[in-house]
Formats: sequence, structure tokens, C-alpha cells
Amino acid sequence: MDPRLNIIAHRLENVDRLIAVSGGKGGIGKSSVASTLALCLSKKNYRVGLLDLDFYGPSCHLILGIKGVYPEEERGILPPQVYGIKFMSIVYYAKENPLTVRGIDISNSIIELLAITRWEELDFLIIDMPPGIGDTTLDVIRLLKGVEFLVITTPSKVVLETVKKTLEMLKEAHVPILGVIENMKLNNSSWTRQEIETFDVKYLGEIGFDRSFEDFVGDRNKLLKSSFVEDINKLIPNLD
Amino acid sequence: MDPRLNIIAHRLENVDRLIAVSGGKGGIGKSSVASTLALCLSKKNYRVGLLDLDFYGPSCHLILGIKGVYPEEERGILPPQVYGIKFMSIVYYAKENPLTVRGIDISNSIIELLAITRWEELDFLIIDMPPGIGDTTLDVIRLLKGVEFLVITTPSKVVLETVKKTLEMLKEAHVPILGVIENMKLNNSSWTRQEIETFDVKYLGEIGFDRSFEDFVGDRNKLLKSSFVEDINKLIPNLD
Amino acid sequence: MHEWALAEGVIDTTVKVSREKKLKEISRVVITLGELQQIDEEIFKFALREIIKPTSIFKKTEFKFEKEKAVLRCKVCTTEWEFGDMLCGLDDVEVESIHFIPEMSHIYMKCPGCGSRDFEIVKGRGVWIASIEGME
Amino acid sequence: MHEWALAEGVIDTTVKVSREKKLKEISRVVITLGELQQIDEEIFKFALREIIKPTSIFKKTEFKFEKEKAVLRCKVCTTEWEFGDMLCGLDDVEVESIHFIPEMSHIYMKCPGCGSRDFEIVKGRGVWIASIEGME
Ligand SMILES: Nc1ncnc2c1ncn2[C@@H]1O[C@H](COP(=O)(O)OP(=O)(O)O)[C@@H](O)[C@H]1O
Ligand SMILES: Nc1ncnc2c1ncn2[C@@H]1O[C@H](COP(=O)(O)OP(=O)(O)O)[C@@H](O)[C@H]1O
Ligand SMILES: [Mg+2]
Ligand SMILES: [Mg+2]
Ligand SMILES: [Mg+2]
Ligand SMILES: [Mg+2]
Ligand code: NI
Ligand code: NI
Ligand SMILES: [Zn+2]
Ligand SMILES: [Zn+2]
Repeated sequence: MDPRLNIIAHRLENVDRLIAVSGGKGGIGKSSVASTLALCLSKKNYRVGLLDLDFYGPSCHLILGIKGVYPEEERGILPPQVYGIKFMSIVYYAKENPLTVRGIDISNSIIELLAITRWEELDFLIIDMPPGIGDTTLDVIRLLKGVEFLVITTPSKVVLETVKKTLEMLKEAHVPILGVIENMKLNNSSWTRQEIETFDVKYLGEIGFDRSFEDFVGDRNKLLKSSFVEDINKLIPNLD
Repeated sequence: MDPRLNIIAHRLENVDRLIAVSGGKGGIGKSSVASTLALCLSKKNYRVGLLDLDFYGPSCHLILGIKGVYPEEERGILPPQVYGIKFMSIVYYAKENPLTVRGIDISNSIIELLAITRWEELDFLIIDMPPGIGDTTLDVIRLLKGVEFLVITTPSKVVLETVKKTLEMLKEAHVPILGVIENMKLNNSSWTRQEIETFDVKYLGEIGFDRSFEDFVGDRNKLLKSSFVEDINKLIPNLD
Repeated sequence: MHEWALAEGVIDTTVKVSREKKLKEISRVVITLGELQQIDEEIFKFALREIIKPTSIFKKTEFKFEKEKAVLRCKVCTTEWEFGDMLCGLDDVEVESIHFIPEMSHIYMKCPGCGSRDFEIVKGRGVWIASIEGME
Repeated sequence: MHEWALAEGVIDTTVKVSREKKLKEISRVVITLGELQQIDEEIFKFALREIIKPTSIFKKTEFKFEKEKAVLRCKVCTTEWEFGDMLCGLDDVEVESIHFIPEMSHIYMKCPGCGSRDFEIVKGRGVWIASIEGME
């Protein structure tokens, strides 16, 4: 018997809301939204955790400019608090190295991390998901009871086709879907909104394409003044 | 003993060049480049195959507008030829459904597909890779002897950080890297080129951000007139 | 007749093993046919016979087939079930997809305990070489 | 002392099993400690004792530990090797990363046969409950 599976629910029992930022597709802004959302919620004085589960391409620490911190070891591990956010990422252990592992190892690493991390009391735990709907998505669904999915898309047809697969999969598994955010919006087309609504999923709103977003990456103070953050702040009331 | 592993090399013995279009990161244009590259090579009268190995988000059929075809069953399976391209994708079997499977199942599906697909004589087999460096990447490296990697990146810092991990992993495994293409270029910054060259990897050139690319998706004739195709054609001589 | 391609895999692997072990004759190859892939034993035997024709090490080879029931186990609720019990619920196109790529079963089947598609193929997936015997 | 968190997992799982099987007393729990994770048996035992204090079903429980060597197998060339043989080549930071997340071994180890990092952890990964015995 695996002693880890059973303890995971206890580790999260004092977390009010678990939000997995997903979409199935890569490069749609999952990490940008997850990181910025955590930052904005923390600014609003919520108790926030951020868990980066993209083990092949961890990005949250890059976007928020987090470095030089490491979890404390105390009856498990305590995520360091940065900008008011309890931050957990595989980079603590993998450093800058590529993780040359298969799905089964990803799954085992996630289970280990969830079993030993003590989040304590949180209003929100934001989980940055990798692309795909493989081991990480399946483990989050089976192990994190009560998790809600926040799905990101872009105005692209190619992207939406994959995002739809994720929505279908989540609906079929009866996983709560908070709704869909349309990121990198360049014009006023309502095509994505219509497509999403025929899916009977809530369209939460949009985030404009922010040409200067990349310049703000790694600098929390600049990020906080970006139009990206402005857009995220407008969306937060829709998350209820 | 697995009877499939040993036959894969024979299935590919008459394929001159195996090119895996990769990058580790999602949404950087791997599928766009792979599909368009196959199209351009076929236009130049090369014998070309295109294998979509992104099983969670197969996209090549969407980009090229391929539908209504299915492999023929003859001592294995023969990929249908579309626009002169022998095209193989999991969509023949999964249809429009999400594939709710783990890495081990992805690995087994890929091995099966490689074992039964008869490519016959080809000058190029272009392989569209999924994001990440997990099961698919590891299987392509271990099973497709002689495979060369064509790595895509964008001008983004966040993207390059993950792409670098892929480059490191490939170099360390002594897998030939054809070079790096910088996609979605918006300005003239030479930052990416410099970063790539410090890595001792060839910078093959750039593809501009093509605002109308999405309008051409699914329409081969329009695609062929796009600036994206123009840029790809300029890069082809660098692939030698 | 995509069975042919897998039969080639069996022959090819056997030839490779015969070289490694310096076997001059192959007396027996035991092949497991996992239920999930729904391989036709007669077609498979026919393909094997056709493929080996020119190769001398197979002159006296017996090909023995063992069928293995397909067992699936749910990763969420640990329920185990057999593919055979579900087969009647699948249409021809679905069975054919699974015949080509057994993992496609995840699209067309769910755990009978909890409805999840997150299950493992414990055994009975497809074609497997259980053993190769021969003389030096 | 991150061992504590895993010890909680053992106790929690045992309590769950005792409820499911309606056990009033747990007589023995056999715990496998896989070599890869480098768990300190004394620390683990201490943590177990501390955690169970208030719980009556553990009054007479014997915790038995079994160490399991870590075996790795290369997916490329099938070479098998033991973690122990490589341990001396690793520095403290590397061993600590593996101690927290055993899969980090893929970063710090390669197949001794072919140099690949594409290997499986066949056994000896980490903490595992081999058996739970008790009385109704
Ligand atoms: N609204 C936006 N405007 C401009 N660039 C964006 C926006 N959202 C994301 N990006 C950029 O897109 C790329 C992918 O974003 P990322 O958050 O890493 O996506 P994912 O996590 O889905 O792979 C990054 O280069 C990021 O800077
Ligand atoms: N050069 C480009 N100009 C404009 N859009 C592009 C360009 N390359 C790719 N895209 C768009 O970017 C998105 C991701 O491309 P895709 O090829 O699916 O990436 P990947 O396969 O790496 O996930 C798609 O919406 C595609 O239309
Ligand atoms: Mg609460
Ligand atoms: Mg990301
Ligand atoms: Mg040739
Ligand atoms: Mg793609
Ligand atoms: Ni067939
Ligand atoms: Ni410890
Ligand atoms: Zn189930
Ligand atoms: Zn090896």
C-alpha cells in the first residue's frame, strides 16, 4: 500500500479553494495567469499558495522573479512565502536541470510533493498545470478532491480545438469547471465566446495581448502595473 | 519480449531523414512549422511523410485541412497521401475524442503506430512533437535511430528557458540537433540568436509573426501564399 | 491484415534472438495474444507461415498461441474488470480502433465502479513473445 | 525531519485499514524502506511513535522495517544496476534532492551501460506499507 495517497487530503484540508489553471494546450498563458492571479489575490489580502506542476517547463518562478528561496523542513516541508504567496515548485529540487523522466515518474513526484507539503491555512491554492491531459491532470483530478479547473484559451482555432478536448474530458469526469478565460485577445471577435457557450461552460472574460508583458517578466513591481494585471483583477470577481 | 521494438527500425530503413520538430514548450509553433515544412518539401518534389505525435493535442490535420482520409490496411497500415504528403495521426483512431491516458499509454500507442506503419521510401519524415520531454521524446530518441531534432523557440524569455532545457537534454543524450528556428518574431532583437549561439547550437533563422496565419489555417492554398511559408522556404536550405 | 506487421515483429525478434544465442533451429515460439487487441489467431498464423518461408531456422518451428484475458484496473477506485465483459457494448468502429491501438480503449470504456477513464491495462494488451526455444 | 510527513501517511493509512477491516488492535505493520529515498530508520521510528501516542489501536503495535535495495533499469539498453553502486559519486545536495523526490535521481544518474537517463525505478524507491496485521 502506498502510504502517501491517503495523507494528501489531510494536507489540503485547510485550503478553501483549489484552482487548477489548465487548458490542455501549451503557450496559452496558463503560467502567466496562474502566477499573476496568485499575486493579485495576495494583494487583496487573501492567503494564497502557488503550486507549479509543470515539471518539464516550470515557469512561475521566472514570471514572478522568485529565486534564492527553499522550503523549510519541519514535519514535512513548508513552502517559502514570497510576496505573501506560499510558493512550491520542482525547481527547488531539480534546479535548472531538464527532467528527463516519463509520465510514471512525473506522477510519483507529484504524489510525493503533495504528501509532504504542508500548506496550512489558505484561501486559495493556485495550481499551474502543464500542457496535455496526462499524468498530472489525472492525478490532480483523482487526488485533489474539490479541485476546480480554470481553463485558458486564445483566439486561435488550433488552440481551441485542443482546449475543447480538455473541457470535454473534465465535464465527462464531473470535475467542476470555473469557466474559460480568453487570453492574448487582439481584436473584438466574439467567436471564442460563442464556441465556449455552446459548450455550456462559463466564459469568464478576456485578457488582452500585452506587448510589454515579456518586459515585465521576472519583475513583480512592473507586473503589478501591467494591463495584464488590470485584466486579471477585473476577472477575479467572476471566480466565485 | 516485445515483438514491436525490433521491427521499428525496418519500417524506417528507407526513410532518408527523420526530423523531429520539438522545443519542449507548447504554443511556439511546432505543429505550424512541422505541417508547413512538410507541405513546402512536398512542393519541392521531395517524398515526404508527416507523423503527428502530439496525442493530447493533434494539430497537423487542422493546419493542413486534412479530413475524410484513413489508412489502408495492407501488411500493416499505409498512411494516406494528401497533397503529396503521407500523413499519419492518432486522429484516425481517436477521432475528435480527448485521450484520457497516462504517459505509459502514450508510449505504448507510439510504439504500436511505429511498428505497423509502412512509410516505404521517403526523403523526409517530419515528426510533430508534443510539448515536454517525456515519454514521446524519450521514445523517439530510443526507437528512431538517426533522428535529428529541429528546435523551435519564440522571442520570449519564459519560452527560451524551457527550450534551453530541451537543448541541454538532447545534447547530453548526443542526439543531433539541426538547429533552432525563432518563430513569431515581432522585432529585430538579436537576443535569442545570441542566447542560442552561446549554447553552441546553430541558429537557423526566423519566422515572422504572421497576423493572418490563423485565417489560413485549414486551407492549404492560402497557407502556400502566406509569409509563414515564405519564411519556411528560406529556411529549408539551412536544414542540410 | 494489419496482423502481418506484428507477425513480422515476432519473426524479426526471433531471428535476432537466434543470432544472439547462436541457435541453428528454432523449435518453439510461444506467443501471447492479449484479448484487448482482438488479434485473429488464424490470420496471425497464416502471416507467420508466409513470412518465414525463405528462412531456414524456422523449418521445424512450432508456434504456440496462448490467449490472455484483458484485465483493467481503475487508478481512482481500484476496481478491476475484464475487457470481455464490456465487449458487447462496443460497436465495430470502436473495436477496430482498439484493434489497431489498444490504448484507444480509454476512449470507449470507463471504470464500471466509478466511471473514470483513468485506468491501467494490467494484462492482456496485445501480442507478446512469451518464449523462444531452439537448438544450437 | 521531512520523514515525519511520510510517517503520518503510514499511520493514517493504517487507521483507515483498521476501520475498513474493523480491527480493534494493530499487531504488526511491515514497512519497506526503499534505498533510493535514503530514509533514516531511527528518525522514522521516532516519528511513528510520536504520532501514534493518542491512538489506542497502536498500543501493542510492532513496526517492522525491511530495507530494499534500489534497482534501476535502462529503457534503452536494458542494463540493470543498483543505486548503492553510484551513491559515492553524488554530493550532499544531490542526495538531498533524491531524498525529497526520488525521481530526481534521473538528473544525477545515468545508465552505466549506455549513458541514458531514460531508466525505470524497478524497486527500492521509497516508503511502502508491505502489510498490516491486527485483531478484530
Ligand atoms: N496576455 C498576454 N500578452 C502577451 N503575451 C502573453 C500573454 N499571456 C502570455 N503571454 C506570453 O505567452 C507565452 C506563453 O505564456 P505561458 O504563461 O508560459 O503559457 P503556458 O503556461 O500556457 O505554456 C509567454 O512568452 C508569455 O510571456
Ligand atoms: N509565425 C506565426 N505567426 C502567427 N501565429 C503563429 C505563428 N506560428 C504559430 N502561430 C500560432 O500560434 C499558435 C500555436 O501554434 P502551434 O503550431 O499549435 O504550436 P505548438 O505545436 O508548438 O503547440 C497557433 O494558434 C498558431 O496559429
Ligand atoms: Mg476552510
Ligand atoms: Mg506553463
Ligand atoms: Mg535512402
Ligand atoms: Mg503542436
Ligand atoms: Ni488488423
Ligand atoms: Ni528528510
Ligand atoms: Zn473506478
Ligand atoms: Zn542504457
